[in-house]
Amino acid sequence: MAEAVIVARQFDDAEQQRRASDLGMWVFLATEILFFGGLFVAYTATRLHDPQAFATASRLTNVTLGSINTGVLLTSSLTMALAVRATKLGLRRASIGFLCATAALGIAFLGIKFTEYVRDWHERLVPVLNFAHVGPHAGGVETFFYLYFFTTGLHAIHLIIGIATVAVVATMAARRRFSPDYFTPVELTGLYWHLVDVVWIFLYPLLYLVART
Amino acid sequence: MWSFPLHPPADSSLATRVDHLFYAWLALAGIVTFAIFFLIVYFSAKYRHDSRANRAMPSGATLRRESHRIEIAWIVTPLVLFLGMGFWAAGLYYAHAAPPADATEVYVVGKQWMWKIEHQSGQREIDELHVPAGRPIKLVMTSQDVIHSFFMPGFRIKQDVLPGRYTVLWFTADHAGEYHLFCTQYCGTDHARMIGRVVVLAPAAFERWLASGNASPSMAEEGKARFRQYGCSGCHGASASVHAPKLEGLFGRRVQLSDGTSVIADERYIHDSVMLPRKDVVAGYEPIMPSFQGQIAEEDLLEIIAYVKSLRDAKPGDIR
Amino acid sequence: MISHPVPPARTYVLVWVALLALLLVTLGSAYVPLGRINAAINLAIAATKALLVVFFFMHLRSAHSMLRIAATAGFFWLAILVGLSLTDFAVRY
Amino acid sequence: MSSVPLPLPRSYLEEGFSLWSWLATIDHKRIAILYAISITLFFFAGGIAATLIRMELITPAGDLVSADTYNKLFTMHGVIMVWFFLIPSIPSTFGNFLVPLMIGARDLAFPRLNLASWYLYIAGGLFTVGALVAGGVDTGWTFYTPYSTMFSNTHVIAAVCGVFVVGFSSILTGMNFIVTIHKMRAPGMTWFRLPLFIWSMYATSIIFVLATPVLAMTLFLVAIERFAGVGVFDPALGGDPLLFQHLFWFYSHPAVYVMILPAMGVASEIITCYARKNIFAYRSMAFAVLAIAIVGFLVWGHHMFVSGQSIYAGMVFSILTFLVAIPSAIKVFNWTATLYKGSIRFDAPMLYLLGFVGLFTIGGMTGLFLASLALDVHLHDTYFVIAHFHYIMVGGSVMAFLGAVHYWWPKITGRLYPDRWARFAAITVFVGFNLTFFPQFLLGYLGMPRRYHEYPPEFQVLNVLSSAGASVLAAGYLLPLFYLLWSLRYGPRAGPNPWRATGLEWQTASPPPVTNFATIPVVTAPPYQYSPLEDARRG
Repeated sequence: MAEAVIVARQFDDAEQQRRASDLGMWVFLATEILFFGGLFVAYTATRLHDPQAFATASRLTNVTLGSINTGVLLTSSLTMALAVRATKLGLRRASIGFLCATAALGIAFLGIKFTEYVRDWHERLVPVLNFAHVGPHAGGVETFFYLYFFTTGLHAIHLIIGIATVAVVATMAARRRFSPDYFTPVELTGLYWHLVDVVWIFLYPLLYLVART
Repeated sequence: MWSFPLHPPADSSLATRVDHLFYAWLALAGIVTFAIFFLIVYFSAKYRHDSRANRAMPSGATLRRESHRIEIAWIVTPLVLFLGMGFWAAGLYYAHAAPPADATEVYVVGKQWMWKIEHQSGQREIDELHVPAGRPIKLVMTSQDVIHSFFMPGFRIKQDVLPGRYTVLWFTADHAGEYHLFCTQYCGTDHARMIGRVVVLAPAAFERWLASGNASPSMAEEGKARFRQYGCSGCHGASASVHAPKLEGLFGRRVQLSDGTSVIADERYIHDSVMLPRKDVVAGYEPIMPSFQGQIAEEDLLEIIAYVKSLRDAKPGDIR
Repeated sequence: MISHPVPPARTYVLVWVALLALLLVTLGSAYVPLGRINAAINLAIAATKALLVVFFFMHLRSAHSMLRIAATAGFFWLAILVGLSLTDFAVRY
Repeated sequence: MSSVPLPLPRSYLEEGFSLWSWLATIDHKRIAILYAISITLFFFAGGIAATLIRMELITPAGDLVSADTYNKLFTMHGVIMVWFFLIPSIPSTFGNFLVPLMIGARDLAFPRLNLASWYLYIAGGLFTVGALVAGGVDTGWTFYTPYSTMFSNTHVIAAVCGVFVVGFSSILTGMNFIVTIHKMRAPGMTWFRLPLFIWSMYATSIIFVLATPVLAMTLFLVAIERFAGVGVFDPALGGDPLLFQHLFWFYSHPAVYVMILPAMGVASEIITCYARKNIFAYRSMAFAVLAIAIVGFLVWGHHMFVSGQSIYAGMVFSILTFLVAIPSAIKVFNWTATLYKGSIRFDAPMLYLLGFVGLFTIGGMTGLFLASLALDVHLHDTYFVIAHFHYIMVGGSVMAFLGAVHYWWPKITGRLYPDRWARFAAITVFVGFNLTFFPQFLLGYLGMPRRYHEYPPEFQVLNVLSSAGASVLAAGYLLPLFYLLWSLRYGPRAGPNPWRATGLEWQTASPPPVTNFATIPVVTAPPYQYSPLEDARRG
């Protein structure tokens, strides 16, 4: 038997508590959108300012790894959605399995991303530390790579938090903490995970596909 | 005794028109504010809790209808009035946005914490701007370091002065006189000392003033010297062996770039070509020009730009 | 207790297939020289993918209207930020 | 299942007396007190900076402090007053205390998050105080690039970190309020039965949640640009300083409404209570706060009319700015109309709030001067702007804050303060405020730029007037500190409802019990059940 739902003292019942948590999460996600939004505006302005540099720089990113990584992350969203579904249906083993798959895909994403960073390092594309690109738009290329490392880095930090949360939730699932009546932590983790995915969905064309022709 | 002026001395037709706008706002805002203050005081006195005023209100439906009418009235009336004033102000701003074609150009460089000004004739001044009365003056301004702002309260105008960009401010002074010049964008320690004078002279007196300075070469001539000093002529001169774009007749022309786009060769283009030469490469040329970022002062660059401008009607080979 | 409707697993898989297909389309289109249209296509596809994730994986399609408003607000305010700053950037550069 | 203990008659103040019982509390009322103490400390820290600024400006020469010290003083004044006093002032204290009480809830939706937001506030405060102790910051509260990223030699990164952290405190508070107002209302408490203070908290929270993250990102970018020398704001690095200004004002203009919307909420509560009359046009008052919060996001470019942004952007932002003036005007008209046929008493809170309406009107009207393009070209960055926003933020927000302190003091502490002293303080603040800031409008039109350590001698008379007024204002601010603290011990006990007000918060004990209500109230009527006729009959 799953444990009884614990209702905090400020709430009337479990339903009110669940709805409050859902809304809280969505409001938090709106905040996240605006947080990354500031970065997108910086990107847009800088790109309009020096479009040629962004085209040049984007060609220097590794589109193969970037595209594979996008596929990995999209797949992790699928497993996350399935994990939430399994939890709601009370399928504990399936739920744990999908959560672990999600975390594994997240780690795979980070691994590929790390490989990319290493390549960028060898190609001397890391601003400040070893940037040595020469060419007609070197300054703008450096700015692009600054934004590239900043946005992907910030995204990676979000993903690491996501992986840690998924691990915690998976442990909770293993300890039979969830039931068809109580699955809020899984659901909220899922929402967060998908939003991190959505951020990447926009980053991918803006960083890798600026001018491939 | 001192006198209390409400506005600084006005010395341009724009200044007078801005003052009119100000007084119109003062009147409108004054009426609205006074009406509200009056009502607050009047109601407060009349409906004190111990007064015997009539407090009976109309019945529900009447009250609702009445208050809807009142509400619509005080939404629509201020909206129309405020927007009207807004369009007036925007119109005045827009009309004054573009300088007239025949304006005399004066170059301004802001740096922590002084204004360096150079006239086309080569006359230089610091923290002072001498201009003739009755002639439109166009200030082409840039900054060597942080953002400054060129504020002349006597003419009711200011404009931020940005690094890496040229901004423009223009005015026509009506009468001879002296006016304040302030930096209004906070720029560091001596921000408050980045002030000076605008001296408006009668045209004849202005000519005398221009002539009185130790006979300096014109800005374009100075620019020519800088052009040599910084080694520009080595590549862009007539006898150069390096394949570099010719600058004769360049200014104001449309230039095709290597990436297929084109730009008008204005001050900003020349500035960027010197500071960020790899940004806009002319079609048919190799990106071999070194950057002069950090090696050339903004005021020297302005002289070089003046020189390139003076070559507007020159023929290839005129640069020696 | 209110029952929580659970979509079939097939829906999720179909959405996932659509996402991967869109990924391939956006990648492929990037190699077709279309000038400025390329960027527009990329962004349109990214927006479509994001909508798929938000609607199906995040269940916004069947969510309480308040949650939809919260989600819309985030994107709407981002549009304000981008749109009004473009009144400057798009004209000035 | 749920096990809510029966509420004890003990008040929230008697729940525990140890320091730990305060520092680890998750009771919204205690967290409100923690905030109240912290923002008061910051208010006086910012006030000391203001005092030194006004003393320096008595003479045209820069003779009291050095130019660098002066620059650090106005930066400290701005940073502290904006982020550590004004923005959290009413929401974090009265919002925290009153939101659950006014809607009939036991607490906010996320009490732990609420405590976390106070700790974030303190952490941000420590960073900032650290930057000040270590030598100060001289960028101005606006942190304009490239001065802040390249040229300033002061502790910009620490200050920026402080503001970054305190931003997350705002975000958490905003999330908490939004969820609480949506999900925790008592039975029968429909949206149009909410007190207008709750509406204003809701509108404020929208701004917290949607604007603050942009500021956080912007300051993050500034810190990196300063630290690593690569970035998007400095033209020398290929960036654009106007990008910073756009991002900064996208937050900072709505942040101005964060400061004024809660004050508007307070005004609606207090004016109705002391006029014994229901608010005029409740619905348009509610929609007006939402309109201000939303349209307030569309006008940030009016801070940049002379910055070098495109003239088209300038015109778009100017016209949009006039639109946001309308809901503010509606509110002022409606408060005035509320007085009509009321039964008005002039207790201290009412005096503060009538002062608020007057000063806010002047501040708002002068804001329209600044929204007018051609006029702003002259007025931008002069003392006219300083006077304008102090009328809004000090004349408006701080007056309303003090009014709220007096109005809810008996509810929070269970004690009454000496009203005669309070009225005297209210009048002193009003007079002192006008003496301080009205001359600055004149200075501004005459052309005196802001952030000037020295100035031409012709501006001295008005500056001396302003500084003299500041001393009156300072006295007005210090007075309540004494009689309010006095009342904690010697003030007579207040009943549950000393003002005969009609909000839910007045239906429980003063101070309220830990769970706020013995039983959750059921709401059957709109707010503001006042009857001036009946009141006048009582005499």
